[in-house]
Amino acid sequence: MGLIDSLSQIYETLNTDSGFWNPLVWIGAFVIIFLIAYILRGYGNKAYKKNTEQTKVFLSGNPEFDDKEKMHVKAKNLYWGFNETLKGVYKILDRLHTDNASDFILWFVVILGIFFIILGVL
Amino acid sequence: MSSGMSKIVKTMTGVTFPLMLIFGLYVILHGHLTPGGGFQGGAIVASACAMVLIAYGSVWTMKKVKEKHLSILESLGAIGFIGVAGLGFLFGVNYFFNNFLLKQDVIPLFNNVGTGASNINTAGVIPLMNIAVGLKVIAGLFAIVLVMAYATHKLKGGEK
Amino acid sequence: MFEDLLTHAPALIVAIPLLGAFLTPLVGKINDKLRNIFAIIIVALNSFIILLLSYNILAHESVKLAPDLVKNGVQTYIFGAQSANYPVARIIFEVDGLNAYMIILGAILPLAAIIYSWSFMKDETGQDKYYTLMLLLTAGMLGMMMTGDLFNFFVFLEITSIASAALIAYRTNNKFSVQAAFKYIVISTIGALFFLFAIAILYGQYNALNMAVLANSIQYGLLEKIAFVLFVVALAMKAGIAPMHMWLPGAYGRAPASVTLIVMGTTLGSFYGLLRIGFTVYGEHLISGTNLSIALGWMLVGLAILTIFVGVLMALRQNDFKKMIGFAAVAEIGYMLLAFGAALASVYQDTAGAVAFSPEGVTALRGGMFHILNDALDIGLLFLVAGAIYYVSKESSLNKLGGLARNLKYTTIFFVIGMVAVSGLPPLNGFASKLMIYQSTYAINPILAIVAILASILLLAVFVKVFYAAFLGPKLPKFDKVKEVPISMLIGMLILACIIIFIGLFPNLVVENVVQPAVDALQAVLDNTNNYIAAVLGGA
Amino acid sequence: MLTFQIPYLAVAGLIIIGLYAVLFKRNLIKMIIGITLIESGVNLFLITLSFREGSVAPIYTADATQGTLMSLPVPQALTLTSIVIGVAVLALMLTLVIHIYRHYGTLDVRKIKEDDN
Repeated sequence: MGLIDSLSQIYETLNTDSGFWNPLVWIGAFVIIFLIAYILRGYGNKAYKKNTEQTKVFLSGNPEFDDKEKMHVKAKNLYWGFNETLKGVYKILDRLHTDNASDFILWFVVILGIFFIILGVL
Repeated sequence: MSSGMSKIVKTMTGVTFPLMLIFGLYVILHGHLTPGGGFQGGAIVASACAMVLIAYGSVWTMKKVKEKHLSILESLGAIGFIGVAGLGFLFGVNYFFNNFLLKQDVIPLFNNVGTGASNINTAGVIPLMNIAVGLKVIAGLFAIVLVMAYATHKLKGGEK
Repeated sequence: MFEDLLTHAPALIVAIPLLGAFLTPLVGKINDKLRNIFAIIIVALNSFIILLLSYNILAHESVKLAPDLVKNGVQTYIFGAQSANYPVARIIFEVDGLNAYMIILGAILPLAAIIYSWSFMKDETGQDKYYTLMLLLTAGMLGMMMTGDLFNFFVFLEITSIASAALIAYRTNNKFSVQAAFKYIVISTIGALFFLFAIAILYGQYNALNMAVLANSIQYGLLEKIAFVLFVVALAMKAGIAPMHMWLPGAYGRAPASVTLIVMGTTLGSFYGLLRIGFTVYGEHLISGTNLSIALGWMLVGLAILTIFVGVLMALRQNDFKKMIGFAAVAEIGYMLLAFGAALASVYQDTAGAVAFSPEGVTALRGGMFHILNDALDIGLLFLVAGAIYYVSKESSLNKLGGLARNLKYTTIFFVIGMVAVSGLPPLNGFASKLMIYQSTYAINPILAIVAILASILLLAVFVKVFYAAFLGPKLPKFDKVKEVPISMLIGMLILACIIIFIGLFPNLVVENVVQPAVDALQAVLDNTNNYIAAVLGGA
Repeated sequence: MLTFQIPYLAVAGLIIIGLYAVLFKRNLIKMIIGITLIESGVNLFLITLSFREGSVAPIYTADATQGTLMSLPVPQALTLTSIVIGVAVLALMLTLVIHIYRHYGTLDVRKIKEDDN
């Protein structure tokens, strides 16, 4: 028995006790789905006109700025809603991340204490 | 700008520097016989150099000794150490850090191990390694002190 | 033919980068290009020897290159006194399945980093020292992953801390990198000192420093408990487990990208130390199916959940690309800890008194172990991409980036590969290991799996944010002149991407042949004769 | 017997004082002093472990015959290694502090933080 025993071992399925995972089968399925989608796409309407309204970016009816910087949604504005909802959590997290070496060591001492207590009891 | 301390300090440094140097080299060479060794002796020599640095000022010393040369010396020391360790592959029982001079008939001079408590050739390659380490420590520690002194000098000297 | 080379391989793997490190400044005096080629040759040679050694240990008996060297899956290399009469006058390097698995990281990461550095570091001063420190860091990392001696482990730990702190502060004109380096050296020194304190306690009790010798004779009294806590917490801080992770994003984020790659290797080396101490040195008492192992397992699971959540939530909030990946790396470490903690909690004692991992526990071990490799590759690739973006734009804040996909074709492809892999989307490697973790933790407690999957989704959201903010969007006028990064950086990324795709496509091949021996080495603690211990005490 | 405990008390004292300095001092140099105090504590602990009652230093001289009780040499070697590492770490930390001072003009952690924001 070698490292690669037979060719079949290369594409064998990964078994995890209640499930399995074989990327090659998955990719095969994906290729088939892609082909079907491509065929369906072939039935689409080809009669659009270039360089007209039809090919322009649709921004919910808003006009497009010439300044490209203004058009790009910046990273800090992404997930605004998520940040807003979890404001309370982030307030705590930000307060903990003081970025101060003494506090890092303080956490180290705290965790040491917790481990001592738990292992001391057991 | 006249750098350094007073004339008295400079003269006394000139008197004591060679003595400290010799003592440091003694500690390096006798590392396998008496307390001490490459690091300790190297630290003594480096502190002698640091004394010169303080007495004469960092600018003067920087002119005499280039940090570049120190780093080459340091590399040579480290290569010497690993080289001696690596020679163990070639001689005797063949392993890394093999003390190949010890009792293995490679060089007959080094065969008499343990006889004569004050001879240098009684511990195989250990004196060689001590010399290599000593070289590295002298160069490394002095380079650290020198660069730090120079950096603080530049800080005071109006860069900020 | 490889017999001689393999006999000395464990020593050579540390010696070659060390020698290279000290030769580099001398070669650098001659010519800059020559020095770069020299560094690449040294690392490539080292990687070759590492892979040979790993192959020789991991491969099945009949295809080993030098079967005589490996006894029961363990190869030992003795420095100093060859006879066992002087147990303290020698240091032993022991390479078993777990070590052989870990040093594969030491083969891949430095190679990619050094090749990447050629162009990435082209305009910086002091490159001689950069290459010296990189090779020193590589040597330290590999030594950490192979040594069988606790004090030697401490020495290598310190070598890596010093070298990596110096490298994190490499761009000294940036005040943030100097600060990050200072914080890193403070926490790693204190961690290492407490580690040394624990070593001293064990030495005072047992008069031994070798892990196998200690494991053979260790009791579980008060002093050993204290030493254990010090070991675990010190290494956990070095491995970046919440709430002691806070140094990690700063250190990862402020270092040059190629440095981060190897610093990450040392972080995983600390994680390896955690496994070695838990499963080998204290294995007999810890992995026992008693209340102790279950409580400890659940405690680790709790820390893991905290680590995952803090990492992911903070990553979502960051606007600095590299810091964001740093927090994502924290979350990934949480996944490993989750797997190992769950495995520990699943240890049980059957009615006959025999101790065993439950089947889910074994899957968790496999998943966690597999995830170590995957995490290093995925996060490493993302860091290299972040470095490439910094290289072309001199900008690490995502707020100022945009539309780079139009100019950086290949880099974008590499980013997408990294993003898909790290957030556990099929078909790349992250999915395979995370699937194993999900399934095993689901069997142990469904809530754990739900948390893990949720965090994985958030991780995808993190990188989609980067993808949108940095790569998509209209072409910004200030990036008009941006060109694709130089070829050496592309090669560095390509190496990692190819391995990611390979592992992604053939997960079973890797799990069965590479991960399984490492898991077996961990499970050996339950056998009557632990090979790791027997290799030192039995022979010689 | 109590005299043998004194070094251990000193170890505990050094480590606790060092930790206090690292945790509560806002000056970077004082933090570094705290770290070196912890290091001294650990080194003292190692050295204390090597001592056996009535032993001499482990050096072979003309006086020390075969039967002389010597203290263990291994912890001393370990301590030496740890001291060497300590020197390197100390030098690196001081270098970084010099750089921090050059950027901020202060060593106070709070002022550095204000400067960042």
